[in-house]
Amino acid sequence: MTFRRDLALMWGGGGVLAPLGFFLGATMLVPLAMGPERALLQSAGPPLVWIAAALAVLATLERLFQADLEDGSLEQTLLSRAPLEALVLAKGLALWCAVGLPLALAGAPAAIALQAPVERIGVIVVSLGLGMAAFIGVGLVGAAVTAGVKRGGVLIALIVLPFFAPPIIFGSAVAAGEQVGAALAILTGCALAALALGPIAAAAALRLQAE
Amino acid sequence: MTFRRDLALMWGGGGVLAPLGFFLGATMLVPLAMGPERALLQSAGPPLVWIAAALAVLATLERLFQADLEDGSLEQTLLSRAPLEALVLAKGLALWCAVGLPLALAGAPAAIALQAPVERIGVIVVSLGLGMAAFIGVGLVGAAVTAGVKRGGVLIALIVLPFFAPPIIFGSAVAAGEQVGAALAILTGCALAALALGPIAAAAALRLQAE
Amino acid sequence: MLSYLANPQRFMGFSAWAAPLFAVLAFVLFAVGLPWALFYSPADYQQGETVRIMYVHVPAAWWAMGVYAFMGGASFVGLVWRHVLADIAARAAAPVGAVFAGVCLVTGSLWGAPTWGTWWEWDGRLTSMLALFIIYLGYLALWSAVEDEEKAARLAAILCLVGLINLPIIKFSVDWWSTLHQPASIMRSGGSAIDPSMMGPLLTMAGAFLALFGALTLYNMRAAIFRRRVEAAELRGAGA
Amino acid sequence: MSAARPFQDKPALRVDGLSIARGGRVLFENMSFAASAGEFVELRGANGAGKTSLLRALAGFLKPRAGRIEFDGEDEPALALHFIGHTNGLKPNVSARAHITYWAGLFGAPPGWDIPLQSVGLAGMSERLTRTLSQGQARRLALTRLLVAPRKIWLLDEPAAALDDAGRAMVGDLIAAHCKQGGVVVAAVHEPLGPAPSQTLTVGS
Amino acid sequence: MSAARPFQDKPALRVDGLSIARGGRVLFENMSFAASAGEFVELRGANGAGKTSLLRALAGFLKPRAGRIEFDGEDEPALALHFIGHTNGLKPNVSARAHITYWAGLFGAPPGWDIPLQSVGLAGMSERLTRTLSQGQARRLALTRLLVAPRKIWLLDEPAAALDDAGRAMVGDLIAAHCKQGGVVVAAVHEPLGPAPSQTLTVGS
Ligand code: HEM
Ligand SMILES: Nc1ncnc2c1ncn2[C@@H]1O[C@H](COP(=O)(O)OP(=O)(O)OP(=O)(O)O)[C@@H](O)[C@H]1O
Ligand SMILES: Nc1ncnc2c1ncn2[C@@H]1O[C@H](COP(=O)(O)OP(=O)(O)OP(=O)(O)O)[C@@H](O)[C@H]1O
Ligand SMILES: [Mg+2]
Ligand SMILES: [Mg+2]
Repeated sequence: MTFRRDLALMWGGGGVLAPLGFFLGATMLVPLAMGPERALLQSAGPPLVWIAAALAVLATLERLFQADLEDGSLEQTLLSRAPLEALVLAKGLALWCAVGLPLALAGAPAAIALQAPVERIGVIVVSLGLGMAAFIGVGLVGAAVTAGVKRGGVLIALIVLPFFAPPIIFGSAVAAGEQVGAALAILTGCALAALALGPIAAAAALRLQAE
Repeated sequence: MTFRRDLALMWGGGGVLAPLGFFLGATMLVPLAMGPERALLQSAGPPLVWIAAALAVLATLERLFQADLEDGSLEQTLLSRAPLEALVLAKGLALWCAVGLPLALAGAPAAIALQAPVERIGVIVVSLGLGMAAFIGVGLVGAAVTAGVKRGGVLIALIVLPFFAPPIIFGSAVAAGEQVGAALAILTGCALAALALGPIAAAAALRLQAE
Repeated sequence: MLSYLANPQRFMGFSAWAAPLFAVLAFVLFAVGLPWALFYSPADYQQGETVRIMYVHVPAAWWAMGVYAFMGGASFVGLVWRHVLADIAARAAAPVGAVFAGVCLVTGSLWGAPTWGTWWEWDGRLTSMLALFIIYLGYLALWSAVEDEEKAARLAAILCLVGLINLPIIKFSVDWWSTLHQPASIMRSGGSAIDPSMMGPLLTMAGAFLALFGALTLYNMRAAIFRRRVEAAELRGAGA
Repeated sequence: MSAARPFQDKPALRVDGLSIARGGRVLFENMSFAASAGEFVELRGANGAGKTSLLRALAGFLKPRAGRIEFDGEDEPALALHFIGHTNGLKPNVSARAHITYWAGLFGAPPGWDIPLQSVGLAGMSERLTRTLSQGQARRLALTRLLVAPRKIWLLDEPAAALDDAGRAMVGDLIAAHCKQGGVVVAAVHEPLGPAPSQTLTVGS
Repeated sequence: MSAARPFQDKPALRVDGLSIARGGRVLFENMSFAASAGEFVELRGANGAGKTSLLRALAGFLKPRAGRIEFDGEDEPALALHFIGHTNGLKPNVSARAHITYWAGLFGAPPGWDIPLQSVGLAGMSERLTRTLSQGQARRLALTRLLVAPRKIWLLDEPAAALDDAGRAMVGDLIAAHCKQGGVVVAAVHEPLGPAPSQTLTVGS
């Protein structure tokens, strides 16, 4: 399992840094757009870290399985000895390691740049890590369902964003320092549910995509 | 010229709706993350429309020329009777029609959702349209320069974002209702300069990419 | 002069003595300028001792822009006349310029903490300087991301020329935006508005930074030329 | 003898009344054939006749309109076959060696397996990113999948596409060796591959 | 007569001391040849020998390490040639007809040109999205570029890849007809295409 996961990590590693650049760029643009008013940044900033993170994940999803479908490597995956669910989960975990974790860590400087209080950085990073797992679990399904589709991009956004809402709401609560304990618990729940159910649904969808 | 432009429009039209979904999704997430506080939204919202637009463009850039490079259609473009600069400009204009214009129009509902005053919607849409042109002009260069590169995504973000800063600063000024006339003039300048110089630089870069 | 040096062979001969010369010059100027600036120049009547940061901050800011302008020139020559040495020069200068830009940002924000009461503000000049720093990083990243060196040189040159547009923005940002950062007081039309007793150490430090730039760039170029020679020899070996 | 022909005793592939449609157009109807251990089935047919579609149906990727496909003696047919399609299934920025190790994990290579680059004429290329391979070299790399883990049934879609004469001969030898071991090969080709097929099916009307 | 051979009087392609390297390895050195109007030059060579690299250098996509390539009588060589590479240059979600009209604009089709789907055996497929074409059908569509706008020099990289027998014959006929009109064809092939080449170059050592 770990073996396969690491493989998938290398495999899926094509665009690891892209979302990171996207995320940091996005958070850099925020103060530019909002102007230098400190008070405004202080209240609006931390939630924006969450939005930037969600968008960074969203931007990686479109090509997640589409590339595999086009270049014929999806076919090979279907002939694997391992169940497809496990392979998809491995891909999700690889994505979390390659994109989710760096983004969560990058959340620390981003939150500071957006004027979040320093003592809250720890929980923000942890909550981002959990939230990324939830985003990825849901995102796998969206990516799988739209893999062969002509206008995949919008579709993914439409399918996936409603499910992104709960983690964003509770994650922003953490970032804003409200009811941190409860929100973290709910985030953990979201992450576990998404990672448990997402790969099953995504694998079912992928089996139909090979034509 | 128009003929070719329309062709390019259809051609480049593969992922037209994707950035739109991305943009609307992003603006939908903002109130979720920031909570329903009206005052906060009112001051933070309109600039965020700009950030969402910039990110939506950024997300389309990575595959803009990379796809052409991989599937061999870039080679054909190089053998064309029309100068490459014109073809790249046409691609940029097509991108503006397919992505920039819809995003600018979508800026109206987005700005309303984010509590911008209704009488300012008109200028916001116009300024977004100009800003998108500037983003696209610069984005063409970033996309062309990184087309053959392994980790294109981050590189594009890194290269392009410093140039996105001026339109965002002045665009947000328009959205916030400050010095609208001057900011619009500067935005127009940015857009014209980017569309005039971007294709030249991008074409020079593309010529090198066919290996 | 330039066309004389355009021959790599002659360039190696020239740089063999010019690089150490610049290094010595930089050393001497720093040895004179640093104590002068830090101990023997007057404290500002408004800012007190913190003004001494200026002697690092301002030269770093000037040469961060100056180096970029140099790279712009070299890139142009490399693109138009296909000159390898110009490509190498632009590449060799970039890390030096990036460090200068970084020094300007760091000293600026160290200076800002006591005088403005904040490490960082999103003001026009600070933002455009940050943009310059990021452009440097993007330039270096692009160069290392493209495997084929010749292609990398051309692509990076294109990017560099496009980035030139940022220089006037930095220079005039203080006039265009109403900002925290003070407007030009030294290099401005109508003469300098700075106390002459500060001018001496400032110019010495500026000279020191320039000499440092010259030395580092020449050493970088020599290293790049040596590496290319080795690779060319290997290629010839593989072909035979 | 049985060590040399590990697949020999099991029965193989049977197709019954197969009918396939693509995009609302029926490609062929009521196709039936069977192949037992050691057989090499050649698929012929004009461009667009449906060879690729048939192979994809056999691999389980495409649902036929009607008919049955049976892999006798295998509960999970997908685990008993290798499929080489028109696309090579390569990632441009990944090395040849990394591809092969990945496939080894995917298909369950036996312990003690070896990176088979030598056998496909790619010796010394294990660290090359696949985007720097020539067309024929990439095809050869894709063919290593057949060698990484032994599987009984090989479904090959123009396996010798882009290969030079030596490469075609190599593919022919691979097929002959596999059949000799009791494997089954179904290959779509436009030109004969070398080993004499035990049956030739013409797809399409 | 001169109407039938519009390219006849102009001289054609000359290569002098060409040397090409990829990824730090020299593929070949000091290659020289010339082709005049009406010639069909066949490129042979093993996989990875450098046929594709040579064709790309001729097309101007790849900068040679040394040597000269001259298109006599043409100021702008890129405007005098057609290039068919290993990749077909097709967008999956665009129809065949849209591709052809795009190419017509790109290459400057003469007035009164016609969509040449019939001549490549794709009659009735003009509205099909190219992702629904079979491999051979996609190759045929790519070949229509040769017919949309007349250009003197054709650089073809395994033009008959994935084509059936009828398709190979069609490619042979296209080449023969083009040479007869005074065009120049340089084609990399692994198997002879039909028309007898006027010269055969072997690439690589
Ligand atoms: C991170 C923050 C800062 C950045 C990025 C920055 C950037 C720059 C740049 C680019 C210049 C060169 C301008 C030119 O030559 O036109 C400059 C000059 C200067 N800076 Fe800063 N600066 C920062 C903070 C500060 C602070 C806090 C002070 C003092 C309170 C300061 C005082 C000066 C002075 C006196 C000059 C010389 C102006 C002239 O005569 O041209 N800077 N700075
Ligand atoms: N997704 C699809 N939608 C509609 N029609 C399709 C689709 N895929 C393939 N077809 C059509 O089905 C037919 C069979 O295609 P297939 O790829 O099986 O042919 P083939 O025999 O492999 O041809 P080739 O020799 O060119 O590879 C073709 O006419 C093709 O146009
Ligand atoms: N970008 C690259 N970097 C390094 N090496 C490369 C690159 N592209 C091609 N090569 C190598 O150059 C050689 C020639 O490649 P080329 O594609 O020209 O061969 P070819 O004769 O067309 O082969 P085939 O018959 O397989 O198509 C091959 O050995 C290939 O591995
Ligand atoms: Mg086929
Ligand atoms: Mg080739």
